[in-house]
Amino acid sequence: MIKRLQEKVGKLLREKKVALVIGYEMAGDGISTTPCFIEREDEVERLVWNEHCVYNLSRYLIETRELASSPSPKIGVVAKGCDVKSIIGLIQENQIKRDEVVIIGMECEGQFDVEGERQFKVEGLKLKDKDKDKDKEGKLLEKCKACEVHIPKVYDLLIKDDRNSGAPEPQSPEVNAYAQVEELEGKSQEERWQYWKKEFARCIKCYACRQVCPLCFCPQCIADQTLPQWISPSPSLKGNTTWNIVRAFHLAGRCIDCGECERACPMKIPLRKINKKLGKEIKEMFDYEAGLDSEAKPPLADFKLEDPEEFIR
Amino acid sequence: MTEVLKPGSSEPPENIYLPHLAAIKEIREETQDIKTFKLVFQDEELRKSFTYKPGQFIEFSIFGVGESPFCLASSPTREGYIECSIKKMGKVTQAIHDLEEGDIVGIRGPYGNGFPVEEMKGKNLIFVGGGIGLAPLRSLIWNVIDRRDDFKDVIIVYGSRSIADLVYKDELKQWQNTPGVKLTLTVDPGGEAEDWKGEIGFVPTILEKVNPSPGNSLVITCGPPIMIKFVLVTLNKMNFSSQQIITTLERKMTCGLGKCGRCNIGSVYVCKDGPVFTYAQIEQFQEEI
Amino acid sequence: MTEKIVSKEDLKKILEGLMKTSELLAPGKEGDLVLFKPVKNPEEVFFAYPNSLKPVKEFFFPPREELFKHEIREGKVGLSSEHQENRKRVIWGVRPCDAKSLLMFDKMFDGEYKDSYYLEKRAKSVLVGLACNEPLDSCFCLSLNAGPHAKEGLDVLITDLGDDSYLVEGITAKGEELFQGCGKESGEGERTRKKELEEAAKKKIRKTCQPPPDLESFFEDPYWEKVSRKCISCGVCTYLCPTCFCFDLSYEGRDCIRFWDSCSFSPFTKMTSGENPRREKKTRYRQRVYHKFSYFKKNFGEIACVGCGRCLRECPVKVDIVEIVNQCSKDKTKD
Amino acid sequence: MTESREPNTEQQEEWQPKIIGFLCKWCSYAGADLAGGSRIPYPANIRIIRVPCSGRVNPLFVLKCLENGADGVLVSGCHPGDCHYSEGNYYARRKFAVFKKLLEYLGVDPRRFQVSWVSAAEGEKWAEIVKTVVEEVRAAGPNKQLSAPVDKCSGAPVKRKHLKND
Repeated sequence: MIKRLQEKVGKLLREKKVALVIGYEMAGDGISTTPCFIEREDEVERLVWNEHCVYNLSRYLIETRELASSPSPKIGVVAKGCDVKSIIGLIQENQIKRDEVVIIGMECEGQFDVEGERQFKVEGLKLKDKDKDKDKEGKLLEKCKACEVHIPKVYDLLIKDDRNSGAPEPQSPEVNAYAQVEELEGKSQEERWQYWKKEFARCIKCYACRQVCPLCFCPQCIADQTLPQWISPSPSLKGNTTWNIVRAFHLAGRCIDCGECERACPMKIPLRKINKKLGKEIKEMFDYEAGLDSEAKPPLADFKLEDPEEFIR
Repeated sequence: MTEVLKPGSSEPPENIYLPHLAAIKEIREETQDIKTFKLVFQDEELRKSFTYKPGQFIEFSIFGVGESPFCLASSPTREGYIECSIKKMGKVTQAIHDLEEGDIVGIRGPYGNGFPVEEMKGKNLIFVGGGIGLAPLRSLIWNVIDRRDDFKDVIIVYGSRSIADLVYKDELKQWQNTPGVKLTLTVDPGGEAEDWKGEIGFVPTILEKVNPSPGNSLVITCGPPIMIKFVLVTLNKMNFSSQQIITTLERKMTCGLGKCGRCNIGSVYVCKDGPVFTYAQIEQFQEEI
Repeated sequence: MTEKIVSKEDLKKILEGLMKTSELLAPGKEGDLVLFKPVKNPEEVFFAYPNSLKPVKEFFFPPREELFKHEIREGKVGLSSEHQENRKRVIWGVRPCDAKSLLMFDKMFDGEYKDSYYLEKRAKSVLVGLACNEPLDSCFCLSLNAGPHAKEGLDVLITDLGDDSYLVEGITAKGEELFQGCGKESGEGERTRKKELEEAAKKKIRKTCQPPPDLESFFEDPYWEKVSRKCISCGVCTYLCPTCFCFDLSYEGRDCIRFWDSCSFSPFTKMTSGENPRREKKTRYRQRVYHKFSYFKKNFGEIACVGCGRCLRECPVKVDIVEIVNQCSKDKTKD
Repeated sequence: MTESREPNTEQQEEWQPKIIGFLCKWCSYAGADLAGGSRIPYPANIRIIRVPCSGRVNPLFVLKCLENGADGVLVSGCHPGDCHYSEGNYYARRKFAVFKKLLEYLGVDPRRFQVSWVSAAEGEKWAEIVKTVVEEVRAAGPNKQLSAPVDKCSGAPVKRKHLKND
């Protein structure tokens, strides 16, 4: 799979179909990967593909497009099924044009919880040992367990998994994608508040959640505005709560559940649980799912006469 | 490097973040969006003991809103008060413009190095200012006028976008009438009126016309970055060396104490090692100014 | 300097005692995170951790700190700065790298303008170090004049010798005081054991940080543009860095507060006029590298990095500052 | 403004809920006006902020109110189909449907954020809604979740009028 990826990317660069390809390369630790930017054909050997390619590289599309100096404005991006959803989101919101990107779709069996490293950071275990004694299922990222897009819905090139010959495996997950959300919904109001209060209290306002998010592209974030200062810049429970609510709400109907915010959060605030809840409500109320159709109107920029209004007096 | 305080060994030092209280004594409207505030410290002792150099700055606190650095526009030769000229730009400056006489603000400082007044003695001084950039120069100009015998000839070239944007209009007249001071005013083309007696043109052009001689002279310039850039070209043409050119730099100076970490240019902290630099020093910086 | 051997039981008793007489902070688990927390139960004190997620700087330079309040009382404006609690504070289980970082903070917060908030907290604190026997792959303290068993900045150092026995080495008087009247004298065998552990730990640290001596000459190199590309400009590396001290000041209601800020953020240097000397990501990343490896060294004689490796471990996109610093001279010659 | 201009109600007498109402100027504001003009009594616990349209209300406004000490927030606009701008209230309806679910999920008392449709002719309905909302918020008690009750300070500069005349 890696060989074919490298060949295809090499060809794209050689034929000047793209100015640059955003992909994955091995990180210094020899296990995890890190984003890389390939501009020359002789660099393609850096590209890798494995189960540690967690990053959603579409995050770099907007700023890379601005940097690309070559006559060909196209950017190639290595993308998993989930990442493609955010590319669709970016096209839908007029941040990039479809013909500006070459999507190198990857058939993906699921990414491993490299952040399970956290355990190794905590216990001092070596990642390699850790890898050995855990079965594949246990290592899968939470979002991958309920994945419906092992093969991206949209792509220009598809790199298929060598191990899967013939028809792709059935894409109906048995896992309930909303299990964690439903568990929390089942708790009392006070329990929920206590839960989130504790989580938000840890926030250090590093804004990694915002910075890593492919759909957080506002030139000036509302959190950085000073006239008026909507969100207190210092980390305190009050400001943290407001920030986390605003962040999630700005992504309502837009979040494609790549889970990057939660992965990036050094304090491990379960941000996906909030995004997921909003996704669930929007699906139920407005029958809309983000990242599927670049022509669709975003749900909060749309309405139907018969939208639910039981909550209104 | 100073000696590190050994834990447990010293008296608690004074609080460097706590501002002094000052009352607004007078507000003068210079232009549509620039006001000059005359401030008097609440503490009588401090009124006497507060000393500073032209070119230094203070941190101006609006309680409940924020704190921003402003250069001192008054001259230390005029005791008992300080003045700042402030343009309405953002959150803090807007709140400052809403103040009235008698309101209480906080002042920390003075900070920074200030102009090398001692070195200027016995020299011809050429002031080149643009817009609100005249504020720090004003401090020095009054200082020079008040100690007139210590300095040689004074040339002032000052310009702004339009007549309405000229600051210290009354004082400009006083400077003009001071012996040994030559003041040239200019406004950008289109900013003039029918009865305008000054020059029309950008500051660098007018400076070239005034054509000061570099012999035994120092140039002190302050204004928008684009003006400074072309003033330097002009001065270069007129054979001024980079040691003869002094300017003050602008950075976001949140603490004024060389600690908060945002005003540095390389290893130099503008708030502590500056804001006044000679152009010769600036040429040494790696980062662009 | 005294050395003694104490048992796990002894340590527990000491912790119990300290809980009563002072504010005791020690690493504890919070979910999957290891964080320093006030100790409520000595049993919860966590020993088997490589390092805490957040460095101990937060107890000297808190993420958010109230500096003073303004009040209107009887028709007058008053400023009040709350007196800090002067109760002794014991920070237990500090890793040597974090202790060293505080010496750099000392240089920063002392000096011409003395920061009383920092210095008061510093004066009332005792740092009980815990030697690192199991450094991580991402640790690189050895190449920065520190080490897994280094004593610099600590008041006392504890080494886990295994078998429930600990070697306690007093470094300062206030450190020794904590262990007065407990344990027994250390023997030759125990000292050898400690030496062995130290050597073994040092061997495990393979990562080295070797900034080129002429880092300044690469300032304008296109290298910075290249290596900063994947950086997402978040504040993780700076907030979790034990030597990063940048902050901002602001008013929140009556309080004037100081809080952490980061050179990675674009608004950090943005002036009201709209000018921003470090608008580009490249310039911000370069500032971080140069501040640590050049400017701080120029101003204070030392590289502002202790090799704790947090920025490597926690970076959301695995930007490796060590690799970037080490490579910059090689890359230059190649191009 | 550091001295609260109102007596400290929490200590001196029974606590009264403080509610902020964002009212669309075309319908609900006129409705409230009608209630006032017709002398229909309703509780004085609501402070009204007039907005051009319920669609103008950013959920951040609601959060900010709760953060700064409001015990409840009511957003009121035109009935569906009556919006002066044709469809502003339809967008508002979607937005607040989602926002309400989010607040509930986070454990914020649902009584603290309410939405209503009140037309310019519905003075009676307005009075009824305010009564109900006030009673519900009263039952919910003082907002201790999102607000920081310690310092009541608007963050305005120290003005001379706050000081004694000297």
